[in-house]
Amino acid sequence: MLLKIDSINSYYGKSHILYDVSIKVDRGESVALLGRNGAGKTTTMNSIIGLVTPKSGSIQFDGKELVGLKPDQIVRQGISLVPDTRRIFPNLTVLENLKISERKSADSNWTISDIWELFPELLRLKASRGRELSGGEQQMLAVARSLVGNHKMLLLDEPFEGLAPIIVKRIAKTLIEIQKTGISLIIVEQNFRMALEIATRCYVMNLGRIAFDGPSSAITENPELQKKLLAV
Amino acid sequence: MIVLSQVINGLILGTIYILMALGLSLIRGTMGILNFAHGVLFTLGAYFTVKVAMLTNFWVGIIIGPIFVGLVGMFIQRFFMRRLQGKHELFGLLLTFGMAYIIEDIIKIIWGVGGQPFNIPPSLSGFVNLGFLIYPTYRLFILGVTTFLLLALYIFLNKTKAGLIIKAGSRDLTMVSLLGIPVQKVFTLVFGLGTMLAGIAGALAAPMWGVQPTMGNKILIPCFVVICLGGMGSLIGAVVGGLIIGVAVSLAILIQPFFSDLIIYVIMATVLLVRPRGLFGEVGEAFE
Amino acid sequence: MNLGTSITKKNAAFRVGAVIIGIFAFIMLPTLFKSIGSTMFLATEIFIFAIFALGFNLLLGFTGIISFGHAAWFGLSSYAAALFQRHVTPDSTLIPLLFGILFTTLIGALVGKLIIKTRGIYFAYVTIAFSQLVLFIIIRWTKLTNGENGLGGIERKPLFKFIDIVPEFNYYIFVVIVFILVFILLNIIIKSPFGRVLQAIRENRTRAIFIGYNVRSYELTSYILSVFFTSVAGVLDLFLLKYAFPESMATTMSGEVIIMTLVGGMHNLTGPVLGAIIITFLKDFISSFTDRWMIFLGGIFVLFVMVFPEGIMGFFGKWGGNNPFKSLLPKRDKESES
Amino acid sequence: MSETTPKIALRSQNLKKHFGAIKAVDDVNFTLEEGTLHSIIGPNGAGKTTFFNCLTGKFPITEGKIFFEGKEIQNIPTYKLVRLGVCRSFQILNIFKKLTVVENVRIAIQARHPQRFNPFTKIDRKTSEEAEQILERIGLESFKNSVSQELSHGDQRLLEIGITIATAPKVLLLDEPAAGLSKQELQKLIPVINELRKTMSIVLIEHDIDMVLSLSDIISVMSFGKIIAEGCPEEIQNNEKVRKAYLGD
Amino acid sequence: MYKNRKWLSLVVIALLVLMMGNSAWAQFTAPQKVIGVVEPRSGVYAEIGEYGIKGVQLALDQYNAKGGVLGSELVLVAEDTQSVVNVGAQKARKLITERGAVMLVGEVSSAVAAAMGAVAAEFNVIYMAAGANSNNITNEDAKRVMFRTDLSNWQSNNAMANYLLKNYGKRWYFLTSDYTWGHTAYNVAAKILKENGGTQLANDLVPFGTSDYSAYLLKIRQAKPDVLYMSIGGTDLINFFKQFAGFGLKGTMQVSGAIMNDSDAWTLGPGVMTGVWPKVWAYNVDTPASKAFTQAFIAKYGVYPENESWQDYISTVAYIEAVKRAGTWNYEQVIKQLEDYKFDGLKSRPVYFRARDHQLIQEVYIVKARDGAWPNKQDWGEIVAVYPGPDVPLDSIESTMAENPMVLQNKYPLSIDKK
Repeated sequence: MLLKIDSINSYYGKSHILYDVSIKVDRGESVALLGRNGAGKTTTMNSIIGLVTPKSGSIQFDGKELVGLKPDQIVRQGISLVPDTRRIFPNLTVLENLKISERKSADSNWTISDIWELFPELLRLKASRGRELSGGEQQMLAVARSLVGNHKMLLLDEPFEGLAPIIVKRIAKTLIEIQKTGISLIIVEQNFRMALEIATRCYVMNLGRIAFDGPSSAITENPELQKKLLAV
Repeated sequence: MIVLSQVINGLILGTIYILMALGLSLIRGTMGILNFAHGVLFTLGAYFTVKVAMLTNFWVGIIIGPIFVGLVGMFIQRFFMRRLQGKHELFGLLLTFGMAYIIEDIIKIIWGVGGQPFNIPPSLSGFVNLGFLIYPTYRLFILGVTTFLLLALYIFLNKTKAGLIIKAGSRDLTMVSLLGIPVQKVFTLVFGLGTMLAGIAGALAAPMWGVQPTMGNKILIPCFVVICLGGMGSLIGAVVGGLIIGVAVSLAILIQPFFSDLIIYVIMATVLLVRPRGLFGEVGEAFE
Repeated sequence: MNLGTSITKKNAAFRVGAVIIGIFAFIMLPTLFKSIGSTMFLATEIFIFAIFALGFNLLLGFTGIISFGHAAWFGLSSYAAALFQRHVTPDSTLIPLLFGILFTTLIGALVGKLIIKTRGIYFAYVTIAFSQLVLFIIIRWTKLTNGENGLGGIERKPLFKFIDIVPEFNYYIFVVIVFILVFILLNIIIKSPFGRVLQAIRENRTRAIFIGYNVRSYELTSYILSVFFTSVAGVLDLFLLKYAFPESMATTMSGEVIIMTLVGGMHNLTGPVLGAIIITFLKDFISSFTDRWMIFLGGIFVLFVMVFPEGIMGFFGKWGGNNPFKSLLPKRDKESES
Repeated sequence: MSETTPKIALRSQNLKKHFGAIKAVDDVNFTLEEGTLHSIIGPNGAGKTTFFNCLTGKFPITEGKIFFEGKEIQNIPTYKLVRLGVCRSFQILNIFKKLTVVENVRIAIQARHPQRFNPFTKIDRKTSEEAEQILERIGLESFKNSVSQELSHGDQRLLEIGITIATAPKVLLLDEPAAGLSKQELQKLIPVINELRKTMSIVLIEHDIDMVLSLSDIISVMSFGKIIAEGCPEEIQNNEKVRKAYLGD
Repeated sequence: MYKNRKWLSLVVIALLVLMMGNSAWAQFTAPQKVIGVVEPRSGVYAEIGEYGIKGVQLALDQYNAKGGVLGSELVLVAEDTQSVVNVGAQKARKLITERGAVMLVGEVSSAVAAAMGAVAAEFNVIYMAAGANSNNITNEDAKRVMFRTDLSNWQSNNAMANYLLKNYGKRWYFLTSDYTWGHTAYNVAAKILKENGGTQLANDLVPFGTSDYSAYLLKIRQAKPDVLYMSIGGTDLINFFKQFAGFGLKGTMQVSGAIMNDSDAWTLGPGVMTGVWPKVWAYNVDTPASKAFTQAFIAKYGVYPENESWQDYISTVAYIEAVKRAGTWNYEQVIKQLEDYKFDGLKSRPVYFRARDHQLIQEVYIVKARDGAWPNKQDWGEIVAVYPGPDVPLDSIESTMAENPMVLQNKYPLSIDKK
């Protein structure tokens, strides 16, 4: 077991957002976290990465307790978040954006030249500043930036939001490749079809609680369940 | 000839401004704090240098003095400024204003309200014949030291990972921490670096200006002018702004001294009215 | 319904009570000050700075614009009034007073028009530049202004035949009355549709443009109003001190007014007043005890940042129901329409 | 579309906007007929939002002309455009977060008020009533006294539109109003838009292709700063170029 | 939140305690006679201010040891003027109205002194302006209650210019601080130079607060004057001299000027300090009274007195002696006793306050900076001359009626005269 979230309760100010959320992810597994807007998906991500500190419950990553650590300490344990707004540094070039997050570890071995192979369009834009990239290019760079950190697990928050369908397919393909190299993924999405193509297992959240968990196929093959859980 | 030597004077006056302005700009760019204690840290740099030099010699003083100032800066950041996160920018002003008061009085308590004699060391006094011009050695020394520091700073900011972190942090701090980088430690270092630059300026100025508890009070505002003129958060801007201000003041003294302290504000107002972001300023006001 | 009206009545009674207590407090304050070894002069100066801080805060707290050079207008108005009394109407106080305000507001409007297009921290810096320009013109124009030495020999004469502001206490009451008028006027302004737009600009400038406001002219008007109130404070200070001096327009003075506003709290009217009282009083009080007053005052600033991050009024605001000042606070969000 | 020439609400002629070497908007001729809902779709970075910014005067344009009801408007400042009747919503939420819901709308209505600039008046009853009417139209009347940053994401989106319509626009530019909305929230938004199109001409930028197809009278497709196709929903769906550049099938 | 409340109550309690302590103290001091010392204790002049306060304290101790004055014990209350006009005015007012000060003494800045003079006049309290040397104190800002102990600009520059003409060359280069004080100093010296057929090479106006003097130094270096005459003060003068030395100009010309505060000389230090300067008093003035004062001062404080100590001391003594002669604390009587009364000012000839403008008419010492190490920091120079000479009237170096037409008796007649 790589990540084990055990009934955490999180708050934004006074409002209770997460109620006893428990999630488990195995080494090398990719998991989708689905749900409507406001269901608590992003808060779950933020609780893992330390931007929100759960009031109760525990989060164990590779046997180490994460609750109470600061974001940078958590990231150094081997988890990386690809945020929904991508947060590319606009004043750094593509190369600099990668260099700043480059990190060696025993877990995997991604180098910047691997990135050029994975996303040839980034090589072409190597010297362009972050602010000059299009949305799709930014998303690729955001994923690439997490990869060169050589983490055990990537958290992807809405990786397909606002992207043209053609780019969505391109990114999805890459994510599947990444997972094959042994990195675990958690994908948070509203676009559940695409997320379930990548993930083997999924959790569906509703009103801050886990409403369903099971294999991806359980949802893709069951329109009733889709309607009930995701209000499609 | 006198015009030329006056231009060189201006450049040297400018270098002191540049060192101060860079520190201010670096701190504002990364942490969003306008450091009103920068002037008193300049004073502190001069005092540390004088005191260390008294115990040892000039060279040790001028190296150790600014490092002490950097340590003081790191202490302030570590124990006070960290509390400011997420608050209105003006609270930084309140804090640094208070710090300026405290440090000035601490200087008075430790070293007295009077001035400290401190002179140019024999090895740097006298003149150098440049062929077309005879010029005081110490001033050329300042020019050399500042040029070296500027190059070093340029390389640090653009070629090292620490530099990249500073630049990235000026735009998106949370993301920097999400890359596993301890942001607060970076802040402490940046504040230390910025204050050390003020300390260096103070150390270099100590043999030229009277070393008194209030010596730094007048230099802060011209330095604001420099970073504003050059454009907030631009290294090149601070350098060009400092040189423009230095040369303008020097030439005004030559032509019509009456205008020498007005001119920098006239220049600044004109530039900002034509180019509201300063000469090299970019949208977002961060450090690059 | 019943409950509602009784609360309103209670509130009204409380307000009347507060006003009476307030008037009593204003009259008693100098006596209180004297009993702790301070002067009516200081009490008067406190209210002058309160007017200054209120005027400044219209810009900072309600429009969201930072000016680092407001002292220029404070000082300029005292010089304008002083020179007018010296050279034009040596027997009057009222006319120089009005001239000082008018002249400064006019100059402020011209400068404002010129600089209002710069944004954010750049605006703050440009205001420094202009305040320094005003300062240096005053210092350098020695023939007219007596330069660094300042202008002495100003006399406070009765305003009209029947309003005598010459005795210290009368002048104190006069300043307090002006202060109350300014407070009421500002209260009207911030509650008017105009004032609401200023606050909307503070919250989201772009949006204000995109719903059809000429934001710049609102900002400019706010600036001019702010200069107006500042110049009122400036001329009052002149006739208190009977001396115009260059430090009154120095950046330290601009810094002090910012600090007063921050210490008190900047999103309401009571804050800057409290800040002015606290800072002006403490400065005088501490420096009577020790030469090293700066370390104490600086320490208080630092303590404020640590303990009261939203200023004193922000701190009291948090106490909710038990807040004794609550009914005096402008009810920005709840007042709406009733 | 009848035989009589339809009235044109908003038109751009050879509009260009360059950022240095990047041609964000390249020679765009765009015509909005009165009373229609005209959508613009296209991949990210195609220049849609920049085009909006040009239309509303947020950026000075590089070249070209913009007409509103036959008048050239490219040099008119934004706030005057709004008063003429061209108003936009934003992609990123752009409301007055610390003001109450009703104040958000009221301030927008007040922009049309002749007494708006007088610092010494009170807020009049009529403006407040009008504000409440608008809140009813967008279905937020029950939240009128809440501070707007406490609203849910979807309700904030609705408030954003409420502010926009409070300025009484003739032409409404909506920039991704559905971004980040759940299906449920979308169900609240679509009737509001359908209601609005009765009284004003609308330009809509949107990624939710189903929504675009169901709502639009005309769709333009932008790619690399140019309009590459224009037509009714069916035509666009079947257009080969569009499928390749955008839908990616 | 509870933590915050605790803080708040602590602050409130602390303030209350301070207030109570303060008012109790004020009551305690009420029956005594308070001498109010207004000196800068922060800001650039703080060091001078401290020496001034020491001088007053010494005078009061001496009188208290002899049983007080007219039966009252004298108490010193000092306030920090910060050398800022409105602060000074407030402190002066506070000393008079709340502490009941019968007399004020001190202040280095002329602007602040003038403002405090106006306050003193409002309350009819005598103010001894010790340390302010601008002409406005005895000219346009003169008050019937204000007496100036420091050298006037006329005295110092008259003496200095005459000395320089007699001992050094006639090609002078002027460097003048561009405000009223600097201009007056220049006018006095330049007039004497002109009258004696000297050449003025240049008069460079330096803005107040200039930090970089290289432009002037390069010009001066080219002009090679016999005398460089500087009407610059304070921090500006310090910066000038450090750069003067840095440019290697020290020793190439005779340097002199209108003023050199001791504290400025100390900041420069023995290596840099140079030139001849006018001085109101120095502890090595060789008269028995001067020596006695110096010894008493050293005995009490362990340091040598500075000339602000002398000014504040002699001002206090002059006032108290006048009170004793008048037999009353009434200000009108005391003013009458102070005017034109000759007394021992610890100088070689008796001094007096001129009745028409209340300037102390006195000798000026010309001091030459020592080349080598200083015996102690108060002794940075040796007295090389005294002006005016023994056979010349004492007021010959002070302003004439034409230069300063002030006649206080006409402008501010005493109320008893009016009746």
